[in-house]
Amino acid sequence: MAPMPDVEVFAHETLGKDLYALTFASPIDLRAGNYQPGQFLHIRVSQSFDFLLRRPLSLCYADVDQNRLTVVYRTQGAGTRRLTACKPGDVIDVLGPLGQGFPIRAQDHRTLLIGGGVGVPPLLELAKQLRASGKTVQTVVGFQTAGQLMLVEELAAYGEVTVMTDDGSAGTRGLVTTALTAELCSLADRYYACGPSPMLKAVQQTMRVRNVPGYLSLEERMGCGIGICVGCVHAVYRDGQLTNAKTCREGPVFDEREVVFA
Amino acid sequence: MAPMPDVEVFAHETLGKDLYALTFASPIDLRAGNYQPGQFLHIRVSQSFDFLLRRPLSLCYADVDQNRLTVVYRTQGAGTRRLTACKPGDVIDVLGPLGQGFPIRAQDHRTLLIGGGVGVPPLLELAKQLRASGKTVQTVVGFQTAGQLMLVEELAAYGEVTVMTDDGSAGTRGLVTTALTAELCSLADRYYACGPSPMLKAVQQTMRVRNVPGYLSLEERMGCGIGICVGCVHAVYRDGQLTNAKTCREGPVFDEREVVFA
Amino acid sequence: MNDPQMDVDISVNLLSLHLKNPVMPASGCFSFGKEVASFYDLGVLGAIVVKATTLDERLGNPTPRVAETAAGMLNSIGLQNPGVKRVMQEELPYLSRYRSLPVIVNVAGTAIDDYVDVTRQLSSSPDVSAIELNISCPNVKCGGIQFGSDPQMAASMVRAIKAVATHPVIVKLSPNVTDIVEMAVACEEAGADGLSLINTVIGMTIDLERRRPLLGSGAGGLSGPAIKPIAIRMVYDVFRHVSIPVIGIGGIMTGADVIEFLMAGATAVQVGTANFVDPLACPRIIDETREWCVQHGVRSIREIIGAAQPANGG
Amino acid sequence: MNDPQMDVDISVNLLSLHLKNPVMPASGCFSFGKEVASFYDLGVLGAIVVKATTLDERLGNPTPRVAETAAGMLNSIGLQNPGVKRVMQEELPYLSRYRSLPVIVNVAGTAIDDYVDVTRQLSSSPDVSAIELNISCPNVKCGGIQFGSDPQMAASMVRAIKAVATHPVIVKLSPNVTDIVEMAVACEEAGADGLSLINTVIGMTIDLERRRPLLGSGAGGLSGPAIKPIAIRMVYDVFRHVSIPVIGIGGIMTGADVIEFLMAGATAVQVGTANFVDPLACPRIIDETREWCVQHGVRSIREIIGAAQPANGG
Ligand SMILES: Cc1cc2nc3c(=O)[nH]c(=O)nc-3n(C[C@H](O)[C@H](O)[C@H](O)COP(=O)(O)OP(=O)(O)OC[C@H]3O[C@@H](n4cnc5c(N)ncnc54)[C@H](O)[C@@H]3O)c2cc1C
Ligand SMILES: Cc1cc2nc3c(=O)[nH]c(=O)nc-3n(C[C@H](O)[C@H](O)[C@H](O)COP(=O)(O)OP(=O)(O)OC[C@H]3O[C@@H](n4cnc5c(N)ncnc54)[C@H](O)[C@@H]3O)c2cc1C
Ligand SMILES: Cc1cc2nc3c(=O)[nH]c(=O)nc-3n(C[C@H](O)[C@H](O)[C@H](O)COP(=O)(O)O)c2cc1C
Ligand SMILES: Cc1cc2nc3c(=O)[nH]c(=O)nc-3n(C[C@H](O)[C@H](O)[C@H](O)COP(=O)(O)O)c2cc1C
Ligand code: FES
Ligand code: FES
Repeated sequence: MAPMPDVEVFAHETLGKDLYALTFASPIDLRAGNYQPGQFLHIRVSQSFDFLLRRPLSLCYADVDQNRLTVVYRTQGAGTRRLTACKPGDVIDVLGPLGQGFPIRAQDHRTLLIGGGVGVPPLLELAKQLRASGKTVQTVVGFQTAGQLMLVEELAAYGEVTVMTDDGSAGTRGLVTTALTAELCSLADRYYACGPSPMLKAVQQTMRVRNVPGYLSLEERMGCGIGICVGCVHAVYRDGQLTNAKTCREGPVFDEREVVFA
Repeated sequence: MAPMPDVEVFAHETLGKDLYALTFASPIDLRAGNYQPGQFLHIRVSQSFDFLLRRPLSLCYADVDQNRLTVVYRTQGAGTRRLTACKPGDVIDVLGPLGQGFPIRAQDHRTLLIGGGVGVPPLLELAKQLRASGKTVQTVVGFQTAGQLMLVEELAAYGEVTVMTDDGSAGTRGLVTTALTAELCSLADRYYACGPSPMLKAVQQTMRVRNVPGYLSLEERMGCGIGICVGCVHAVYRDGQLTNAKTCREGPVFDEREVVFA
Repeated sequence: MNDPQMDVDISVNLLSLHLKNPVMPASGCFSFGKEVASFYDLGVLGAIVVKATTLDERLGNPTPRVAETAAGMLNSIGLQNPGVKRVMQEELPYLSRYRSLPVIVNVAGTAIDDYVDVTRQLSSSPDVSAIELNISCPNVKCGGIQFGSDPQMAASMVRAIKAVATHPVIVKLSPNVTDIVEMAVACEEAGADGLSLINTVIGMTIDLERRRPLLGSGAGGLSGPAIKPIAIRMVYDVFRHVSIPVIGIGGIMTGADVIEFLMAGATAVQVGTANFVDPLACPRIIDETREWCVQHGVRSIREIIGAAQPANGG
Repeated sequence: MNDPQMDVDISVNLLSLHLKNPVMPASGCFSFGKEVASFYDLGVLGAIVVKATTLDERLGNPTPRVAETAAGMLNSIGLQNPGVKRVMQEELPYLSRYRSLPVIVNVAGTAIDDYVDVTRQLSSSPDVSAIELNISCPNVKCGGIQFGSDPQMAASMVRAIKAVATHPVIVKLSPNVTDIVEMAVACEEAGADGLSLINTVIGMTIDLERRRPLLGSGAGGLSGPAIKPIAIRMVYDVFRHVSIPVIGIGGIMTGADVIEFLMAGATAVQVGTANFVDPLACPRIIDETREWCVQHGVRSIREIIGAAQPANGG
């Protein structure tokens, strides 16, 4: 049976320009443990028909003790701007956590996390859980410019973080792939990446050359978020065939080996 | 030039079941005096496209000193229900006062006010202004049932009030026209009526028999409220011809002599 | 009139089927049911209409396939589905566990032969209660829509399907036509057992930053509350010109919307986009529909079918 | 790219007219201008389109004539207007005080002869800049809409009007057709100087308490943000098939909406329902349109006309 989607907001912080952290009561009991980093929450930003569809935001941090979830988001269009209006005490309509998250593999020792832009938030819960299961965490994050940096300090609590910016205004100038040197990659048993498609495509190519297996979290426009509209598909190669997988239900995280980019 | 339609809410009181009084900064400077009882405010209940059209609510009370206006409304559908959510300090989008209100005629001495249901609110400002210009005010108001009574005490401050209810649960059982006896009407130089169309039609007939001139405030569904959509028309007989007048601009108040009911 | 304890009957008869209530999810807005089954017992539904099924597997259109618009959404899924064989093997048997749940299969294709072939295969299935002929999908080139906009072509399609179908055949009409009544009458005369309307309205939205249509395929189908007035008017007009039952579709979000379609003349309704907004939409809408009847002293919901028609004083 | 001081040119050329910006109020949504003139200087508008004008006075349809729907409204005004004589005597002269404001008169009727007669009378008026032929009003029985849904009839109407008109003739198309491109091409071939689209979409809403259609006349025309995707797609499709300019109409509420129509292929736009929501809508939308250009480094708005078309990389 479905959990009640109406949950209370506990905190709504401004992390930077156009950047917010929203913390609310978890729709599911987190102590039961059936959630994963890389899953997403599907949030109605308002009950108005002006925003008919929910917005997918990644689970960024799970506070199991308080049974609270945090998402971190950047305002993008009218919907995320509308979301900024909600205040502690308000009730919002949240489905999830939904989808397939990042698998944590027992045999791995050293992990490499790669994030770009609004793909960075899910890496925080991932880093936390990887560390908790005894693995080392190395993180590379990329942003357009210094003003868009997010969660760098928080991620640094779990391992070394390399920051890249397109314009060199913070960290090193360049794309995340610039940082994925043979040396850095030789230290990784597995990688986990989340970010815009062009970044993921470049990461997939680079890491195939570097011979490191990994997971990609894909970003597609969603209708339902629960697998019934077939809106959010991405091409995958599976059982010897090219097919379209629903990123909301079979993803958003996929084994990089099956993901096909145009 | 147009006044700024965004005004601050000062008070939003519950007067009874489904009955509210909303007080906000006047969009115009009331001291300039260019407003009349019987005019209406055209209010956006929300910026959402779910409520694209404004709602017309009568000017019920003008506080000239504080430059504030009050409307009194009963929740009817989704729009007025949405309006109940607004709180002191909120800013709402109000056009007006709009339309032609009740004329106050110098030669009159004794006035008779007749209101039904949500047609009662404009009578309050009217009664106040009539008294202020030295006329006597006699009021008859009708409601379906006791629970729907409104503004009776407030009206009583300006003259005697007769209450009628359809079910006899308050005042006298019967329609307002039951109270419009030859005796009562013989005391009136002019009448002013506001309420649903069937009531206005009956009042018009009765008062023609009683030979008292008067004004009717008509209620039609409005689009724009400013005379550009031609949605709100009512049949009038004018210059020897049947034509359709815009109730938002040429009304809502009309001389009863020209109003034609189907 | 307003007795909260009142027993109300919200069941309706549609073709040979008895529906415990008039509400079913619309095709393409519920997949084949499994996903939503984790949210509630599908047995509460009046019936279920599954995703459009074609002869062979289809991968559908390029992404983005969905976009939000004012009180609505655009989609250009393009009939992605695993093909009728796999639908019959992998999808439909799952639904047979819901004993009293009629299963309506939406059939789509490119040429008449495809449609006939799919219908013939479905005709042997014990898991199917009725066929919904989708001659109105705006999202496939040379797809069903040409049949959906020409009365003669629609009629030949219906005749060809009726010749092989063992189940009742409902024809789903497109609103993108000059004269919906003409289409409806042509389908009825050709033997259709029922009509469902409306499918989506063709629309487009442009991504101003990329300066191109937002959807990968350019145009798409508009659905949601925005199109409800269009759908109500079509149901209202078609009702007076046919004697087969009409299923109303378009923008239903609440029980009041269901009542509105029934008053316009629909015998039952389908709920599409609302399922995306709220996975629990259908059971909520069913409850609200029953509640409306209680509030209004309507003992049998069948009383209000067509109530707003002039012949009924509407 | 983003210099707030940048000088942008948002003027467009439409037919022989120079518009200082592409925004004009739509017919029937601005009356004849006087009422709105108390809110702002009408001189800021790109042009003005006045209410439909018929040969004789019309009282229009029974009330209620307007109803709210999700992100939209229905109307069934039914062409209430004082007739062409009084329009020319009492309404149009007022607008001549706005020197550089083109005045477009929307012409409606029942038979070709009416339309011709109205056009002939208007042709002698110094206060008219162009004629907008309304063959698409859904709100009058035997009204213009039959001409709006049959390409042959539309073409004969256009030819008859062009024979008497001394001003450019813009034909306003109805969206309630199977093939909008066919209609557009027929009008162009018959000599239309421009096209405006879309008029309202036929719709209905039912008053559940009274169990009858809410509008006095039953059905009405749907307008507002709800129909914008329908309008964008029609402008986009028509643009590629005609060489006369297209005026985009439907659901425009903001400057971004104007840009969307221009990218789809419109040379100018009309704003309807937004004027009812906010009497200051047009000047606000004009400001927002200019601001969008500044923000996006667009020096002349004419650059983006049709930018989302495939031929332009869209
Ligand atoms: C699985 C997943 C996880 C995500 N996690 C995060 C996160 O943690 N933090 C964050 O800031 N953003 C995240 N995003 C992106 C976020 O969903 C979009 O920025 C947001 O939906 C934009 O909504 P809007 O109303 O502001 O924009 P608008 O453009 O006004 O939205 C209109 C429609 O387009 C959709 N849309 C627009 N941009 C995107 C996009 N980039 N991806 C998917 N749908 C889009 C919206 O959901 C909505 O349906 C995630 C996206 C996906 C698919
Ligand atoms: C000149 C005038 C003055 C009014 N003054 C008052 C007042 O002082 N107090 C009060 O309680 N009510 C008043 N009304 C009625 C009030 O406008 C409606 O009750 C209100 O618009 C209903 O809106 P809704 O969203 O709740 O109802 P809905 O039915 O959801 O509204 C849908 C649409 O119908 C219109 N509508 C619905 N009912 C009416 C109605 N009875 N009259 C006009 N439009 C309607 C709405 O404005 C809206 O556009 C007045 C009406 C008019 C025309
Ligand atoms: C994402 C999506 C997919 C759809 N797929 C189909 C389909 O496969 N077959 C079909 O007949 N209709 C399909 N439709 C149309 C719906 O069944 C329905 O007719 C339409 O959405 C209007 O109803 P609504 O406003 O309740 O969504 C689809 C609609 C949507 C939004
Ligand atoms: C109340 C109302 C009256 C209208 N009257 C006319 C008219 O007289 N002539 C005409 O061609 N279009 C008329 N229209 C259609 C509009 O000009 C416009 O095409 C339509 O409303 C879509 O634009 P919008 O969504 O911006 O309102 C009318 C629309 C409304 C809402
Ligand atoms: S978003 Fe609907 S299937 Fe994935
Ligand atoms: S409400 Fe628009 S003219 Fe009166």
